[in-house]
Amino acid sequence: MQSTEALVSVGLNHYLVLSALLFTIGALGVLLRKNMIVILMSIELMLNAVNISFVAFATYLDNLDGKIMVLFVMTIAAAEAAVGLALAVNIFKNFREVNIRFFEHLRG
Amino acid sequence: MSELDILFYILSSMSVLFGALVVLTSSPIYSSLYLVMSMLSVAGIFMTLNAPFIAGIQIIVYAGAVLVLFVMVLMLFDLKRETKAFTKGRFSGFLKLVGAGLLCGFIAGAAYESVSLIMATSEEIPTNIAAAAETGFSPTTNSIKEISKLLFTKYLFAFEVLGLLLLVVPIGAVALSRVAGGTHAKH
Amino acid sequence: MTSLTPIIVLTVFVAIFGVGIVVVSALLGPKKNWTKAKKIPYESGLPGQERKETKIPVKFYLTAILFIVFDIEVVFMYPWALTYTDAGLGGYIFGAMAVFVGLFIFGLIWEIKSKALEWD
Amino acid sequence: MGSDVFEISINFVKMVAIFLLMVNLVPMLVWVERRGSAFIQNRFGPNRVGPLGLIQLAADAIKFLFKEEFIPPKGNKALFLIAPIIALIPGAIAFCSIPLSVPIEISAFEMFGSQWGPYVFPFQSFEIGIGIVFVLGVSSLGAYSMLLAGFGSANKYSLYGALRASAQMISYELAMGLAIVGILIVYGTFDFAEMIAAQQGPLSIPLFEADHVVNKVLGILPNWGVFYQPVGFILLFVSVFAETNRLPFDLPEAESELVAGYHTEYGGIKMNMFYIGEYGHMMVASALIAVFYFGGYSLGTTLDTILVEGTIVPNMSALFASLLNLFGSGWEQSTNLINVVRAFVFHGIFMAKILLFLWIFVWVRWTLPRFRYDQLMDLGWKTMLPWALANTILTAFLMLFLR
Repeated sequence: MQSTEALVSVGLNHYLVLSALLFTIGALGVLLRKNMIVILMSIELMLNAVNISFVAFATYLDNLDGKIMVLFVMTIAAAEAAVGLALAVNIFKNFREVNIRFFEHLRG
Repeated sequence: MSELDILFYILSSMSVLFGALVVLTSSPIYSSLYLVMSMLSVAGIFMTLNAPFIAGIQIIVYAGAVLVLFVMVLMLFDLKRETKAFTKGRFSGFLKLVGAGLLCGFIAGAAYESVSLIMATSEEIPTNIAAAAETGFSPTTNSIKEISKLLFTKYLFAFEVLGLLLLVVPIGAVALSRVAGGTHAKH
Repeated sequence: MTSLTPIIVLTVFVAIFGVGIVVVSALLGPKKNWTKAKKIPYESGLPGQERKETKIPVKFYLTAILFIVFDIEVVFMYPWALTYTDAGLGGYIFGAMAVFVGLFIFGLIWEIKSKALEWD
Repeated sequence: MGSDVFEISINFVKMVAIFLLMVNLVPMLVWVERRGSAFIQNRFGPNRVGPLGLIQLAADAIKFLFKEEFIPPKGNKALFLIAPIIALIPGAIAFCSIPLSVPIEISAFEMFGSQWGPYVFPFQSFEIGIGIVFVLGVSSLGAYSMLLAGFGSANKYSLYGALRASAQMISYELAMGLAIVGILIVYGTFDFAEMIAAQQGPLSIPLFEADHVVNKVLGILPNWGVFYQPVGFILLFVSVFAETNRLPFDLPEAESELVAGYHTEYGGIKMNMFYIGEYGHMMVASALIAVFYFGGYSLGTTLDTILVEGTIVPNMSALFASLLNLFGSGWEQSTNLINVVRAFVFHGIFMAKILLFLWIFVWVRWTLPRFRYDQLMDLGWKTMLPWALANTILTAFLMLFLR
């Protein structure tokens, strides 16, 4: 059977579909959740999904640039999480609020 | 079905399941713990892709550092279960769901279609993974050395810019976290 | 590939071992006999004097944030250290890392000067 | 995990055996800790139950199992229960990835009427090419069990203990990581077995020629990492005390300030599981120090060839062969038997080194007083981190000229 054979032997497609699924879950989290911390976590999930496709391409094309991109993406993700959480903690300490809708009312 | 395929299916279903739970759980502290599990599964997926160094970095940076910070911050907030965890509006919520679904479909479809094009450029690709699945990935150290050489030659500028970014980030975080003072005095 | 399956098997085994210990201990121990005093948080026997919520100093998060940044800088040193002697790049790779470490040291000095690392 | 039934089953048994070795060392260490502290403080310690009080271990374990289960009513039950289970996992996985002896080579043999091909069993649960990176990553997951225990207990002292513990762990992880960078520059590999292999032979400083008089004098010493990285050794050794929350850095459970830290609300076997995790971390740290700086399972090439290979292994394998012949004839001193005995002898040497470092942990605990928390953080960030950086830079600078 051609169809089950494609499902069973894992190839590049499988990794890309997994990456797409995780990316969509993360995007849904960003769109639907209200808690700022959870939104930041969903962004981490999306970046992870991107990393999977980078590594999958790097391995299947035998090209190491993808793996280096993963290192860079991880650095950026960690930096983004650090600054985002510093902002969130600051706002929470002043207003006791993490709802993303509340942030629209911040001025100055 | 080889060992590699079984591992891929176990790990990918784990990562997708825990990833979905991150979004669906209304308690943020559980969300963060599910995210840890999802990250560890992704690290396992990197291992199946013959990238153990990336997997190790994933564990050190994400599971060992970034998510510890998330868990600590959520302990500060100590939020009770959110009664309305999701944004309001049935219609806009539906639109968002449909949009995300379409996005997923497009990405998956595009990926599926493009693979044959990419693969057409180099013929012998699938064999290296298949052979590795049979014999076990051995030359780990060499591949890390290759990555390192590339990082310090071709990507040297990006690397130094990252160093600059990593200098700026703690300065910003310290400035933001000042209890008193900062740009605006506490009112 | 031979290295991933044992890790998963071992993790599952240890988790089952731990759950087993907890369950066995719960079954063997005496039945719940909770007096009123047992239910309050244990604070050396004194009644709790805290307000509704525990205040946590922001220092802990600042430490964690600084840790993330420095941890990534250390992680970038691992592949560098691995290639250092046999890359055939000689002083070039030392200089490449020297700039990076220079930024690292500058950041560390700034944080010490700005009293971000003071605990009281 | 293996290619046929024999290999898979041996690998599984090996994995479980190493895990159980780790778990069973914990009550022994508790006994050593109690007797050692009594010895240092001029007391007796537990000496009633059994010879030297050794049965006390079993009595303690049984007592722990029969304790009443307590879950704080206001706390988070799921997190409270899962935290001690998570505490077991990082130490176990990290310990299982360290090679505890030379690999056992088994040549082809016949059993149950079929031929079983030659095998090589490494003396560790799994070989992972990135060794030290994996161990660092996995052991940094230990912070979660503390955070969850502190959060699930709904006790402010537990929460403060957990936050202190995790902040302290992550602070000293930096100094530890940088100390390891120095080691990586010297050996140029992530793999533990390759590091141990690099420490074979007599000590020779690359600054001088091989037959220079300095190298001839130093040649009586083994080629151990501690002679190349003395500062790194001290830094790593100090930071593992903070990593494992041991005195003088046991601020998370400073009983004068925080009742008992993150496991205040725990009792019975669940509290004991935190101790298994802590001692597991100590074993991992001792094993890492032995691998990095003290030649792992080897005693130095001279002693290895004369004492171990020349005397102990042949005699012990002859003894084993004659013992096995008591039960059934047909056993002789085959190469397989010699290989197995050799692996276990080297394993004994490695365990002796680990136990030596564990004894130093106990010794320090009862010698030094506790730091204050601000002193601890100052030491971590303002002293250890700059020293570790300086060590790395100096090592890199010297290696630039030496190789």
